[in-house]
Amino acid sequence: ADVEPYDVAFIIKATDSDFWQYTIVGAKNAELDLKGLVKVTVYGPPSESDIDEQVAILENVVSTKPDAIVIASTSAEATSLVLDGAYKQGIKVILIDNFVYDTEYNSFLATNNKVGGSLAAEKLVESLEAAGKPLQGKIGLISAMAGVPVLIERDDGFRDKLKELAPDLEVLSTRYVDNDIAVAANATEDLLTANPDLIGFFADNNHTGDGVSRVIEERSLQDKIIAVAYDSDPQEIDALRSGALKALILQDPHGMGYKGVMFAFMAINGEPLPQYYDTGVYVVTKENLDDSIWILDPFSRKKY
Amino acid sequence: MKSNQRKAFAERNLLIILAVMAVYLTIATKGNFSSWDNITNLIRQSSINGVVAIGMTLIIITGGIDLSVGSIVGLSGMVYALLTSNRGDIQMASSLAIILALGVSALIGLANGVAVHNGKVPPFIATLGMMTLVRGIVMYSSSGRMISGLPMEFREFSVATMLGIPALAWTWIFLAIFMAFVLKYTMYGRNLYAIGSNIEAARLSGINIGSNLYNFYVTAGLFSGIAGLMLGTRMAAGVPTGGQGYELDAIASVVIGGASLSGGVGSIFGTALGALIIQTLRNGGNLLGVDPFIMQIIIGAIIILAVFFDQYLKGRKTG
Amino acid sequence: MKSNQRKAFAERNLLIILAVMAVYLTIATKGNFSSWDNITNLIRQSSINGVVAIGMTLIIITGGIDLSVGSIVGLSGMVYALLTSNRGDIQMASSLAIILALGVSALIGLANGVAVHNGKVPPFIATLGMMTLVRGIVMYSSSGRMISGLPMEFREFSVATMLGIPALAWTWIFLAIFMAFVLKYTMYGRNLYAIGSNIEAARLSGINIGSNLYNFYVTAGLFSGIAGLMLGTRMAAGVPTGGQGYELDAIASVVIGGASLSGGVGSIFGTALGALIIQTLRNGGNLLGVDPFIMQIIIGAIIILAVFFDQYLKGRKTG
Amino acid sequence: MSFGKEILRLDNICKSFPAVKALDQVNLSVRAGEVRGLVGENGAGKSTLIKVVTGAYIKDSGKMIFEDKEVSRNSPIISKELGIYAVYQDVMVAQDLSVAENFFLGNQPKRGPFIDWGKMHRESKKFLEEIEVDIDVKRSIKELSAAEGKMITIAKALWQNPKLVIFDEPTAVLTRNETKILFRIIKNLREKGSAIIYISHNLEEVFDTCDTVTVLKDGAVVGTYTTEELGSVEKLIPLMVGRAIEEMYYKKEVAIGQELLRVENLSGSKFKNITINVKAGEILGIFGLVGAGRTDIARAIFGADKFDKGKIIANGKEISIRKPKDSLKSGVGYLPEDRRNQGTFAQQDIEFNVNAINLDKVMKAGILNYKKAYEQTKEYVDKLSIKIGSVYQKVSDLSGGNQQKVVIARWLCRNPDVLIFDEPTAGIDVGTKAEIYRLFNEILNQEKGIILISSYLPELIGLSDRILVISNGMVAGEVERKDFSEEYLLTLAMKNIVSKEKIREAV
Ligand SMILES: Nc1ncnc2c1ncn2[C@@H]1O[C@H](COP(=O)(O)OP(=O)(O)OP(=O)(O)O)[C@@H](O)[C@H]1O
Ligand SMILES: Nc1ncnc2c1ncn2[C@@H]1O[C@H](COP(=O)(O)OP(=O)(O)OP(=O)(O)O)[C@@H](O)[C@H]1O
Ligand SMILES: O[C@@H]1[C@@H](O)[C@H](O)OC[C@H]1O
Ligand SMILES: [Mg+2]
Ligand SMILES: [Mg+2]
Repeated sequence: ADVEPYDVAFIIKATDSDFWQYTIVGAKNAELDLKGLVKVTVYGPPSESDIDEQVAILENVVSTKPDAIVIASTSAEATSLVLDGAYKQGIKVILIDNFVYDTEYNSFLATNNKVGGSLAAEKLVESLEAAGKPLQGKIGLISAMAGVPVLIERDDGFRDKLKELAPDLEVLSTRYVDNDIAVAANATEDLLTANPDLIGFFADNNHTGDGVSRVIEERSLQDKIIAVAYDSDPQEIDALRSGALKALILQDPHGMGYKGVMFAFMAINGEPLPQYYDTGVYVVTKENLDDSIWILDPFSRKKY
Repeated sequence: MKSNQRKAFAERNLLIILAVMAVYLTIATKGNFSSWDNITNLIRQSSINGVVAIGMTLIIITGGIDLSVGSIVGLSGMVYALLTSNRGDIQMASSLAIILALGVSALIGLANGVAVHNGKVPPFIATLGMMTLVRGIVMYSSSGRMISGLPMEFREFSVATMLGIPALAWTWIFLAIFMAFVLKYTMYGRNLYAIGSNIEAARLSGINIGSNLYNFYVTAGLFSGIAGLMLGTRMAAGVPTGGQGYELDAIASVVIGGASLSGGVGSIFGTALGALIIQTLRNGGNLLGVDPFIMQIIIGAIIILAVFFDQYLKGRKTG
Repeated sequence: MKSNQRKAFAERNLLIILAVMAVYLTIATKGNFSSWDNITNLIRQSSINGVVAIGMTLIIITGGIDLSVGSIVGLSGMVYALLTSNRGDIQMASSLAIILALGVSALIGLANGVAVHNGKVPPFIATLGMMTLVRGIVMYSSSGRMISGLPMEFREFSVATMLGIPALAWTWIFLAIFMAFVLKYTMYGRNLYAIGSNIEAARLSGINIGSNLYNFYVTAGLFSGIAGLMLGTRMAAGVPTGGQGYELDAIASVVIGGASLSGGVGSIFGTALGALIIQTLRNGGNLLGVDPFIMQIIIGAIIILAVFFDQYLKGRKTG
Repeated sequence: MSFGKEILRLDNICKSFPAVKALDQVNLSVRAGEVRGLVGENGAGKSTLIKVVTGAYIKDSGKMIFEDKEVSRNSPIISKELGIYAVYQDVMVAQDLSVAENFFLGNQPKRGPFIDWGKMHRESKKFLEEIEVDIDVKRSIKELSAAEGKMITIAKALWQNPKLVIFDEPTAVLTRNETKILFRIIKNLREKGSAIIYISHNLEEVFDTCDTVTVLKDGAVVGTYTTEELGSVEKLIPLMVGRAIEEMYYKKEVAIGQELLRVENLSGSKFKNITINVKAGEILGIFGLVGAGRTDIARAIFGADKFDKGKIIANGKEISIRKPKDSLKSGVGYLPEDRRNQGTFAQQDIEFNVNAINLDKVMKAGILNYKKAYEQTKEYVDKLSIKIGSVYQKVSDLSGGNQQKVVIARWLCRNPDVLIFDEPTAGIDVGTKAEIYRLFNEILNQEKGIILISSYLPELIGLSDRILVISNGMVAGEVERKDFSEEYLLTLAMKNIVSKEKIREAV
């Protein structure tokens, strides 16, 4: 261990959510497994809306000349020029979670969010059928924030698939809630008030899932309202257990972090890498909940 | 016109605006809006911002502004969650955790007061710095993760009712009446208006500016802390981003409620109406199911129009 | 003492604060901080907020505040993107699109001015409403999606340099010097300070309040529009959430730069230093690789301390 | 004369500001039952001295002894507890609070821990009635005039019954009637054994009211005298200004020329059918009791307020005036009576303030020439002997009188055809008053006209060619110079007033 470890910069979209903390667990686990061969430094703006700040972070990181950058870019183009410049300087570039156009890179690891969204639709329809409900009525769609590409992909995937599977279900116009659980809960209540024939919800990330499930729990609507949500956090897991949520659509943030760092190490050593690596989408329901803790709560895999 | 009458009158305009909105929404939603269910929802939904806005009213009457309220909301909820969660190391009695959460919130308020009074840092900057700093503490203490597993009785408070009205709403109503009384009938309240109106005159009248400012900022911190606990029961968890952005809603409520950002003017009742107007816009938008982007455009316009209309009505009578 | 000296003096404190930060960071980063590369990064990173903050300086000197700047930044970039994207229906010449984007931005500024002057809506509320409304327009016009495929020469502006200094930085420097000159040497600037210091005395001095306020708000809109285009080249796309939250950074820059939120006081040079101080904090944190949460706590504390220190130095000389 | 024990003694007090040494080794001693006048030119340090005594400013050096005990640490709270009460030069009231509250500010009556509003209203109302101040105690200060606001702080002095009361320039904004009430209050306080320090530029007033006078010059004490030993105002002036003033209201005979401004049948909410004319080389005085509507008329002519009907003719042409800018263009200027709220740009420097309406003269191609701007400012600073450290000093750091001079300088520099001065010499020292009157002559020599609104009759009588008397919003008469007499003007001023109370004001 007398060799200088390789510097790997790990840049996330934001520091403020469980999801990104999970990727950090993955990255740090990889650092540990590489036994002193790499040093991982984590960077990230406070919130996902700080796109410009992430670009600034990236610029600053490039000027410290790390050996590799693993980045979950908030925007598909804002980071192109800087990343491309970094790549040309010989810094290895690994993209995770979000694609970036117009740059060379060593590998890209991500979830296919369109697929995730359509899986959510499938699960919603299955659960409605299981509950013996006719595929008729209204579905609420609660989205964390307007204008965020990965969320748009999920929502699109969900709407498209649902139309295909259950054309008589009407998806109400999306409610955006500033990624605030309480606001998501308010919107859920209001949609219930306004639409007596509302039978289900799709919440496109963990905070929206928390808001929707909270109202279902508060009002004991587990049997009346069928809800499916994206991502996981302790609240969502509880909700799955209590039946307030029927299914969670999960990505593998730990995998993105772990494999991202591993890929970076491999790239530095000149080993071949796939252009695209699908980190997969997982569906967890009450049935497989207890076997899925590794994916539901990556902190359970924390080694350091 | 007597100034008391004038105040009541100013708030009457807001009542009119609220009433117009309510009538319109009732018609447009075919009665849904004024269902008892929705009205209680509406009050409950307004209650957290409503409580934050009470504290904000004080600070705005001093002529200051408090941007740290949202972070304090987050901190208070997080402190409670960390101390009581059945998944953590410590597991304190709920009541003790509440006291500690409020104590920490009051302390942040005090730090604001010290920065503003002793440090002579303008309130905007002092509380902006505190907003960033406190949010950092919330993130750090929770490692940026949600903390769940809170005591059941705490979580149930969010759905508890009394006489058909949600406990959260009662909390707001009680605090608002209490503070309205304090502002009108105690030295604390009168010193607030005196300092906000003319700090130099207040100082020369022998009012202790420092200790009063501390009081006001501590109170604001305390109210944010209470709101943080209310948010905690509603979210059933400590959330690292909890309360983010709440400062804008609170300030808007206070200003729509008739307060002036240059200080000296403002009332708890006005602020409460301001908070209701804002939430009615959101609630109405959801009930109507309007395209969310169009809704946003309309909300923006109505915020301006509500205040314009209020000013216009006032102007016509006095000008 | 001449007040010119006094002003220079006030800004000297900020320079000292900035210098102390720079020296510390240079040592702590083993010279990385003061590498030419990093310095140009720093200026470029400050430039967008820097330009927004120039417009904000005007509004704050009037005694107002402009919360709509961030949304205008978003709008301007989006208008440009919608008009030029090779994936859209229209595909206009870049220069024409720039003019239209700036025109729209100026128009929003004018609307702010009308609401404030004619509508007598307090600036906070008028621009808060406008912030929501304009963001709604941005979302609506783009269906909440990112619009990419912008002309290459536009995208390359973000990395272009002149004499080794980024074009974005030049834009900021040029605009700042220009406005500093305008404020000091023209009627426009004099009227600004007059209105901000005492609007009634200004009126009685034959200054036309309305048309001047329109001018200031239009200018602020225009600067936000320019910043929106700068952000556009940096994002290489029209981003629906672009510019969100920029108002806080801009206001902080202006106030750290020595302006008073009650109006009448403020300078472009001070604001520029304020913008640099804020960005240096972020830049330094990144270079040091400090834990982001700890960094947030430190940034919050330093914002307060910088202003405290500035006040303290001022107080020592004059008190 | 025999007074009680020594209440306040100051030993070698010094206080400096960045630009000036405001107090230089000041020694002063005041006894119980004594009314001490404090006089001096604008910027002599009177207000600063007061603020040191009340702890609003911290002294640089020297000792303050109150009732035989040294006060080493002072603050408004401490001085209030000691029994010191001050009525400051600038009205210090909380605009948003009611009269009653301002009256009790800092010690509102309570029942238990709660404010007793009823008692507060009752007691303040009763007390104000007793001393014949007629103000609705429930109204907020915002709705009152500056004079009424000041009356509240004055009345408070008597109510609190302090050991030392300081009045800084109290009569500058007061009406005749209110001034009388003030004197009664002072008498009352003296009888109760309070020591009183009384600051004023109205030297007659000082002579009438005070037992002893301390003269301050450039921050240092020139001397303390009994009014008896001085004998007359004329003896006092040279001590203050360093020279005698031969003729205060010196008026050169200027040939009266053509009509410059004519106002016909102007009516507004507070005045009806006002017709006024001013000719070149002429000073038209306007007299009236406070509240008669003189300011309203002036503001309407200037375009600061709207009026209902009437014609304004400048230089023979009817002009349409909707905002101040219009009247400025037509050569009409207006110096407002409320310096603080309508005159100064407090945070800006003196150059800025003087040039606020005179930039055209120092601009070229839209660019300001700072050198010329400086020279233009300096010229008027010298002419009006404005006491400043530098023209780049903030105007709010100047003494009250000097701030007023800055605003006057602004208008003298503008030099419009007709200049309306509303109470221009309020708070200005005698020496400068004489200067300003001389400048009036300069203006008249350039074939310009002046409308002078003043509540100070000697000034009006001394300077005007004609005096128009306004009573209750209507013209009560026009008096030629040969017919000027205080009694006659006062009689006219009361012409349209019916109520007994109002008549009492003038007596
Ligand atoms: N806050 C301040 N900062 C700087 N200089 C000041 C300040 N206050 C007063 N001064 C200066 O101190 C000197 C004394 O001012 P002061 O107000 O005591 O005069 P004054 O005798 O009350 O005059 P006036 O009759 O005009 O009221 C003046 O030169 C003034 O410019
Ligand atoms: N800002 C104000 N708010 C409320 N009332 C006012 C205000 N200014 C003046 N007034 C009242 O309006 C009436 C007319 O005032 P105006 O100033 O025109 O009279 P005036 O003859 O010029 O007297 P003065 O000598 O006080 O200027 C008075 O009763 C006065 O008290
Ligand atoms: O891809 C990420 C997503 O899965 C999570 O919900 O929030 C952040 C996103 O960018
Ligand atoms: Mg004075
Ligand atoms: Mg008047």
